Amino acid sequence: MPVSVQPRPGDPVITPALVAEHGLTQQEYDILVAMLGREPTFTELGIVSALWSEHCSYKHSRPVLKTLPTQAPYVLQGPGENAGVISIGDGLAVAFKIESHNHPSAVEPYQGAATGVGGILRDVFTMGARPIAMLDSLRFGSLESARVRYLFGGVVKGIGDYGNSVGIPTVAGEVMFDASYEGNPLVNAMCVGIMHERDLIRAKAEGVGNPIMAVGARTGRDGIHGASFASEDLSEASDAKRPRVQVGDPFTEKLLLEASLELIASGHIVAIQDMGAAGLTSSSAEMAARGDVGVTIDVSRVPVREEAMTPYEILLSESQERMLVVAKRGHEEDVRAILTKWDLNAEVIGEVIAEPVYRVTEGDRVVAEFPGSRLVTECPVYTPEARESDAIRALRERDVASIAELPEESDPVWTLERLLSSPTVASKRWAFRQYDTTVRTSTVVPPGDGDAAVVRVRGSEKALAIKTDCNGRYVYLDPRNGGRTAVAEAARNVACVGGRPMAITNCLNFGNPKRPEVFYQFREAVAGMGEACRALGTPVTGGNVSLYNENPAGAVYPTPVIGMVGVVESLDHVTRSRFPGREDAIVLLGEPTDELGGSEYLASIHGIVAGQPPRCDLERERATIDALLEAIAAGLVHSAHDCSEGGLAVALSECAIGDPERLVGAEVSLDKWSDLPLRALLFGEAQARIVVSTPDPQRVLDVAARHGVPAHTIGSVRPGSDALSITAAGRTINAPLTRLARAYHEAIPRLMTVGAAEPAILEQHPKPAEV
Amino acid sequence: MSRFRVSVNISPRQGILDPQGKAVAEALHSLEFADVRDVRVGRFIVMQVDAADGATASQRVREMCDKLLANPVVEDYQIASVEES
Amino acid sequence: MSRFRVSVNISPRQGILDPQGKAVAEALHSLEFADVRDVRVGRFIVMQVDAADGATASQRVREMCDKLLANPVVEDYQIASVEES
Amino acid sequence: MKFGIVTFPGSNCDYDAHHAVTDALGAEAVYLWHKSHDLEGVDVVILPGGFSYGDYLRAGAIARFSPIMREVVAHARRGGPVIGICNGFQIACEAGLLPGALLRNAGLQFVSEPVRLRVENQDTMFTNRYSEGDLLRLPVAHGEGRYTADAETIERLEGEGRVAFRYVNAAGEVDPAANPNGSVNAIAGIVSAEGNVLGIMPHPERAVDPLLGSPDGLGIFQSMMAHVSA
Ligand SMILES: Nc1ncnc2c1ncn2[C@@H]1O[C@H](COP(=O)(O)OP(=O)(O)O)[C@@H](O)[C@H]1O
Ligand SMILES: [Mg+2]
Repeated sequence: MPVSVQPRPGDPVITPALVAEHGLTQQEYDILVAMLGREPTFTELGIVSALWSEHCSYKHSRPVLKTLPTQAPYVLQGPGENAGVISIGDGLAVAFKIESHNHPSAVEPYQGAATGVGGILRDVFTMGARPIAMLDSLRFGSLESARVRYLFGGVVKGIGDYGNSVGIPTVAGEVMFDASYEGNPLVNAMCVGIMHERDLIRAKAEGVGNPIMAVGARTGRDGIHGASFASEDLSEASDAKRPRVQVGDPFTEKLLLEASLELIASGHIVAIQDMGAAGLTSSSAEMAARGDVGVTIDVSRVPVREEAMTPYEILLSESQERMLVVAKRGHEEDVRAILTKWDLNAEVIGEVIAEPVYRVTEGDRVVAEFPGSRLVTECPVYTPEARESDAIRALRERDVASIAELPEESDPVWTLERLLSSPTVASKRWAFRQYDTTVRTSTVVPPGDGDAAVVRVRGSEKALAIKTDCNGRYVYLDPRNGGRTAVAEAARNVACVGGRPMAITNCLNFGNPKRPEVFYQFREAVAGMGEACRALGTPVTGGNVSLYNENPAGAVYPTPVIGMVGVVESLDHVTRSRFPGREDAIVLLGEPTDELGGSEYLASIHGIVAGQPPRCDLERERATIDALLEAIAAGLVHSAHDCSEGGLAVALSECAIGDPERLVGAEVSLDKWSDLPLRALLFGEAQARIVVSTPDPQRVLDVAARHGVPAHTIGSVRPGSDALSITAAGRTINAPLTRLARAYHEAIPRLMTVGAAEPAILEQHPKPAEV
Repeated sequence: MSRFRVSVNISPRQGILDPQGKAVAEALHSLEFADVRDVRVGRFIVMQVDAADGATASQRVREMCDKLLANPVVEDYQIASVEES
Repeated sequence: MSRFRVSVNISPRQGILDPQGKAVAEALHSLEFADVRDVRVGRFIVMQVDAADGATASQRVREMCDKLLANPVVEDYQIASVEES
Repeated sequence: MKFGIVTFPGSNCDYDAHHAVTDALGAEAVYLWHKSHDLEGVDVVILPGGFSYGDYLRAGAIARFSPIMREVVAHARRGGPVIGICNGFQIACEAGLLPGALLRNAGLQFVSEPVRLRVENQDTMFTNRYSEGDLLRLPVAHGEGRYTADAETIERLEGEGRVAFRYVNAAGEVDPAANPNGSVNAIAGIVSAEGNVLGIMPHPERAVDPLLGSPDGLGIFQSMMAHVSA
C-alpha cells in the first residue's frame, strides 16, 4: 500500500525558481514528477538535486567513460565501487582511487584540500584495504600572484596536516603552474591501500531486515549542497550560496580508519560506505541501488551536532568522517562495541527492506519516498554537442619553429637555468618537505628521488610503484594526443623506478561540458586515454570527474590526471633517477625530434602556448617500457629518468643536480643530431625518451635493439666534475652544477617567501592580501 | 601619536566544526570537569600599535584582521582590549 | 546553579621565542602596517561552565588551566571574561 | 626481553616501532592499549610517534592523562626504561618524565626529511652501542619539535651530559641550517636525570633498514637490548 508523503510544516513551496536554484532543469523536474506521479516535497527536491548533480550522477560524462577499457585478469574490482582493486599475487590486492576537491579548495584551500584527503582515504579503507600511500596532483595559476601563493601554501599545508596526522605517507605527485588555473586550482588526491584479497568488501546493501547504521562523527550543517556546488562554475554567485565550509578532523579519521578495518574483519557487517558528497543521501541511495533492495532511513535517529536540523539538512549534510554501515541483523551490539572501543558512535538509523522503495522518515512521518532505485538509475544522461574551438585549432597549427630566439638564448645555459627555475619544472621539495613521507617505514623511493614513488609491500618481495601525471597544455592543444600522453608519461615514470604498469585511476578535470569546445576536449581526451590504456595494458579501475572548472576568465586546461599503479617484482629492481657516483655510461632510450609545440620552453621563455604537442606513439612507448624493464631486471641500470617538461637538457640536469647534497657532473655529446635545431634538441619534449646510466652500455643497446627501440650512448657520468657539459652541433655548453642546482632547488622557496600572505603563518589560515 | 596594546580574539565561526574544542571538552570531562560544555579553541593575538588615539588603533587592527589575521570563511574576530601602553 | 560563558587567553611566556608572532609582524609590515610591533600569538579558549556563581566558574576554569589548558613551562594564562549566559 | 608499545588514540608510529623491535631487532613486542592499566610485564616502554588526540591543544597534552600513563610513570619511577619518540617525546615532557617542552618549529612548517644527529653521550642505556661523535642519519617528521627549557634546565642537561643527540651538519658541526626546528642548542634527544627515560624527536624506528635509506636507528634498540639483558 502506498504510504502518503506530506510536506513538512515550514517547508518552502516548490516554485520554478526553487527548482532552478536546486540546479534542476525543467525537463529533469518533469522526469522527477513522472517518476513520483506527484509533485516532490522540499526534502525530495533536495535529495534529487544532489543525486542528479553532475558530481554524483556523471550525467554528462557517463556515456564517454563507458568507452574506457576496464578489464584484465588481475582486476578484482573495476569502476563503480568506492575504489578499484587489483590483485598483485600472493593473495594480496591493491585498492586505489583518485578524487578532486577543486571547488572547496578554491574557497578555503586548507580545509578544502584536507577534506579531499580525508574523503579519498575513506574510499580506500571502505574496500577493506589499509591505506599505505597518498599522492597529490596540483594545478595553480602563477606564483607571482599573492592569491595563488596563498592557495598553493594552504593546499599543501592542508594535504600535509591531514595525511601526516592520520599517518599515511604522501609519497608522490606533481604540481604545475599556468595562468589557465588562476582562480580555479585543481586539487586531486590519490590514495593507495593494501589488503588480503579475502577481505575485499563492496558497498552493496543486502539482506532484508539488516540494520543500517550511521558511524563516526555527528552530523552538522556542513557543506550542504556541496555536491551541486562542485557542479557549478566558480563565480560571485556561488560565493553567495557557498555551502558552509567542511572542516576536517584527521584525528577522528584515524579512529574511523582503525574501527572500519576492525569492523570489516569482524564479519559483523555486509557493507560499508563513506558519507561523502551529498552525504547520507547518496551513500544510502547508492548502496540500495547496488544491492537492488529497498531501504528506509529515519533521520530523527541520526546523531546530530546542531539543534533543530531538518530532514533536508540531515540528508544533504557533508559533515566529514562519517560512514554508513549495513550490519548483519542481530550484530548491532558487536558493531557498537567496536566503534566504542575507538571512542566513536554507531546508531541504527534504518533498515534494508523488501519493498522496492527508497524511503526517508522523520519519526513515523514519511518525508521522502522514491520508487526502487530509479532515483539512481533513471537520472537523465546527456551527450552534448562537441566541436573543436577554432581558436585552439589555430594555436595548434601555428608554426612555432619560426618563433625568433631571444638574444639571451645565444647562451643555452641561460635558457637552461630559466627552465630549471620555472616553477613547473623546479624541485617541489618546498611542498613535499611538509609531507610525512616515511611513516609506516615502507617508503623505498620518496618524493624527489625517483620518477615515481616506490612503497614496499610488507611480507612480500614486491613493491608498488605509483605516480600521477598529466600535461594539461598538451591536452589543450591536442586533446586526443594529450590524453594518450598523460597515460604514457605516468607509465614511463612507473617503469623508470622498476615497476611494471598495471592499472590506472583517473581524475578528469574539465570545464563546462555544455560548451561544445569543452565537451569536445572531454570526449577526445578520454578517447586518447582509452587508446593508451589498451596499448599499454593498463585498464581503468575507477576515477572521478570534475567538470565546471571555470572562472570568469574561461575554462582551465583540460586536465585528465592519471594515477598509475605498477608492481616492482623484486626489491633489487628499484631504480632511482639520480646519476650514481661512478663513471657510468649514459644511454638515451628513444630519440630527439624537432618538436617544440606545447613545450615548457615556449611557455616560460617565450610566453607562448601553441604548436602541435609532441606526438605520442603508443607502440614506441610500450616497447621503450619493455626494454627499460628488461634492462633493469638484468641489473644493467643504475639510474633512469624520463624526459618530460624541459626536454633532454632538463632531464640530464635533474639527474645531475637532483640531490642537492650530491651534485654529479656529466659529459654528453649530442653531435649525431646536429641536423636538429639546437633548441629542439635540448629543450624539445619528444616523448618515449628515457635517460639511463649503466656500467654496460652495449648490453643496454642490445636489449633496446631487440625491442626495436632506438638507443644511443650519449656520454658518461663524471662524478669528479663540477659541470654538466653538453656538446651539440659542434659547440660545447658548460653548465656549472652549482648554478643549475640553485635554479632548480631555490626557485619555489624564493617565490613562496615573497609577499605578505604566507599561509603557514597561522594555524588557521590568514586571508590573502589581494593584489 | 601614542602607543596602544591591542588584543584580538579569533575563534571558529558558530556552527563550524571545531575538532580541537571537541577534543578538549572530552579531555576535560574525563578529568572530572563534568560541568563544562561547548568548548571552542581559537587564537589570541596581542600587539603594540602606534596611533593617534585608541579608536584609530582598534580600527587599524580591524583592518589587519580583515586582511591577514582572520580567515572570514571559518573564523570570527573581536577586538578584546585597547589600552594605552 | 547557572551557566557562565568563560574565556581564557593563553600566551607564550615572556622570553619564550614566538616565531608565529614574529612572522605575523613581518607579514603585517609588508602589508604596509608599519605601525605595529611586538606581536604575540597565543590561544583563546571559550567555554560554557555550570557553577553557583561567576567566582566559582572562573575558579573552575583556573583549575582546568593549571591541569590541562596551559603548560606552565612555556605559557601564561589569564581569565579574560566571565559572563552569565 | 619484551618491549611494550603504547597505542594512544591517534598514535601512528606504533606499527613502525613494532616492526623495528620485532623484524629488525628480533625481540618481542606487544601493543599496550591506552585505556589499559597493565604493562604486561614489559622491560621497555615505547611511547611512539603520531598525533595522539590529534595533537589538539598541545602535542601530548591530552595523551598524558591516559590510564596507561599512570603505569608508565610508575615504571619509569622504578627505573624502568622508557623511550619517547617524536609525539612520545612530547608526551613524556607533558607527563613530567622529562624536563622542558617541544614547541612549534621555528620555521612554522611541518618538516619531513632525513637529518644528521651526533651522538653526544655513549654512556646511556640508549646509546651504549654508539660511540661519542658518531653521526647518524635519521628522518624527522614533525611540526612541533623545537625543544625549549629555562636556562638553568638547559645548563643542567648540558652539565650532566643528558643531551644524548644533537642536530649537526654533514661535517658533524652544530649549524643553524642543519637544525630542522630551532631547538635550543640543537638538542634532538635528552635523557632523564636517572638516565632511564629517553626523549628523541627524530625517528630511529624508521631507520632500521638500508633499503629505506638508513639503518642508523637500530643502535638505540640494540643498546636497550644490551642494557636490559646485561
Ligand atoms: N605535490 C607533490 N607531492 C609529492 N611529491 C611530488 C609532488 N610534486 C612533485 N613530486 C615529486 O617530485 C618528483 C618530480 O616529479 P615531476 O615534476 O612530475 O617529475 P617528472 O616530470 O620527471 O615526472 C617526483 O618524485 C614526484 O613524485
Ligand atoms: Mg618523470
